Amino acid sequence: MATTVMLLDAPFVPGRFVEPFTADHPGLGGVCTFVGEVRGDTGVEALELLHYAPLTLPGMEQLAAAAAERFDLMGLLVIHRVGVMQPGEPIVLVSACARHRRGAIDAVDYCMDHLKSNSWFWKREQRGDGWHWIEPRDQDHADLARWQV
Amino acid sequence: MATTVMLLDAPFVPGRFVEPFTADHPGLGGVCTFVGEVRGDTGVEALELLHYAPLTLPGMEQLAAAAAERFDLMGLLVIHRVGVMQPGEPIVLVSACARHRRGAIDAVDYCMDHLKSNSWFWKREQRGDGWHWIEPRDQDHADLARWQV
Amino acid sequence: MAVTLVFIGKLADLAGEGERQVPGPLHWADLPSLLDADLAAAVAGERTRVAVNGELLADKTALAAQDGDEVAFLPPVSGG
Amino acid sequence: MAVTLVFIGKLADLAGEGERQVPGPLHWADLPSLLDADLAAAVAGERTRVAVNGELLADKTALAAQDGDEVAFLPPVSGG
Repeated sequence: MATTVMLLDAPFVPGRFVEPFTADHPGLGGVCTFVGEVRGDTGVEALELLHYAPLTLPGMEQLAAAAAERFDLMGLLVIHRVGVMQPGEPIVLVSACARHRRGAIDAVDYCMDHLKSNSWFWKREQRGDGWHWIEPRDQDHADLARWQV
Repeated sequence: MATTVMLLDAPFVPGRFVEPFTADHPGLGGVCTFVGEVRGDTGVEALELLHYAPLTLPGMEQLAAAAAERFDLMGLLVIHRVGVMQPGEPIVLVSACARHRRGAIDAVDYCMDHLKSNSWFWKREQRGDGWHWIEPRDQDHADLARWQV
Repeated sequence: MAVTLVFIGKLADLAGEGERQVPGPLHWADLPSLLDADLAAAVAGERTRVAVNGELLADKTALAAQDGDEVAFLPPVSGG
Repeated sequence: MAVTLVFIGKLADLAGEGERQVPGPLHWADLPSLLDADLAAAVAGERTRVAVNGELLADKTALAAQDGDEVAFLPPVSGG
């Protein structure tokens, strides 16, 4: 079972990654994919995501390994953007292939909850009045707590 | 909030539907997509899915409407194949756009659980010794029960 | 005009065909005389549902179809 | 050779730069004399983590870096 983890510093088209990822796993029962985009409905003009190389990618690799151990997967793909993004640009993609749908869906859910609130990214939004640093929403912490059993 | 429900009787490429569906919902926070394929790892040579027109499509439309009511969605796409399929061909696609990921992921999970065990399809598999009718796995019924709160 | 019987899945295998026309009116009690014993037994099985013109019958023994109606016999679904 | 201090996010705003070289060795008690008061207070804040060469310190006051080390000051993450 292979995991692939990438940080990208330029815009990407999710299908360019999901189609070959799916094709690489013949015999799969299902593939679940989540793509998060920069929301454009709240006055956000741009979003910048910073990472710290010695922690961010190793942290994502540990997350992918934990998901691979916890769920019955055939493959797991985790891609995260860094840098400055415009509303509508993809910021994160998680895709999981499995023999049965439950593993694929739960692995995507698990990875997203951890990426959203427990990963080494720092985010700021540009609004009409300048740049603002963002901290996780309370909902993200509540989502994460679902997995602590 | 628009729901789109389709029965297709020929092979389809998921990305051809997911990309325009995503593009049709500017301002979304995330899109979750599940694609189920005919598994090829258990001696299945072909799979045939039958439907009964007066029940199958209306049933899928009711399911999509129930998901749209239950979750905070911007759009929902449900596509199901019918007819004879080969291993590796997509059989079902559910894609949900939402402002926040939780609604998108949960809507896909909900629709898949209901489609797998509570929809008007009859399935048979062709193996070395001929065609065999299939009934839902016990796991599918257990998955469905998760939503009955 | 007649009543159209639709057999789905396993029931079509037993019937040897997917559809059949029978003269109306048609009631539940008429089925044993119209269907082979195996098929009649499968239709009467507790997991077989009956729909008239796309409407499921809550109690299939209340079946009462007229000429022009479509009566579908539905084995347990196998899901998508 | 020196110790490289890395400031992330809000802390880089306070420092006016993302990186700074200081002479080693460097201990926790040296920071107030090296950093402006605002930055030193933010670094000491309970939600700021410290990593040396990519390894998080469980107790940041145990900081002890040599020339060639990279010391990163990490404000609360905002998630992906």
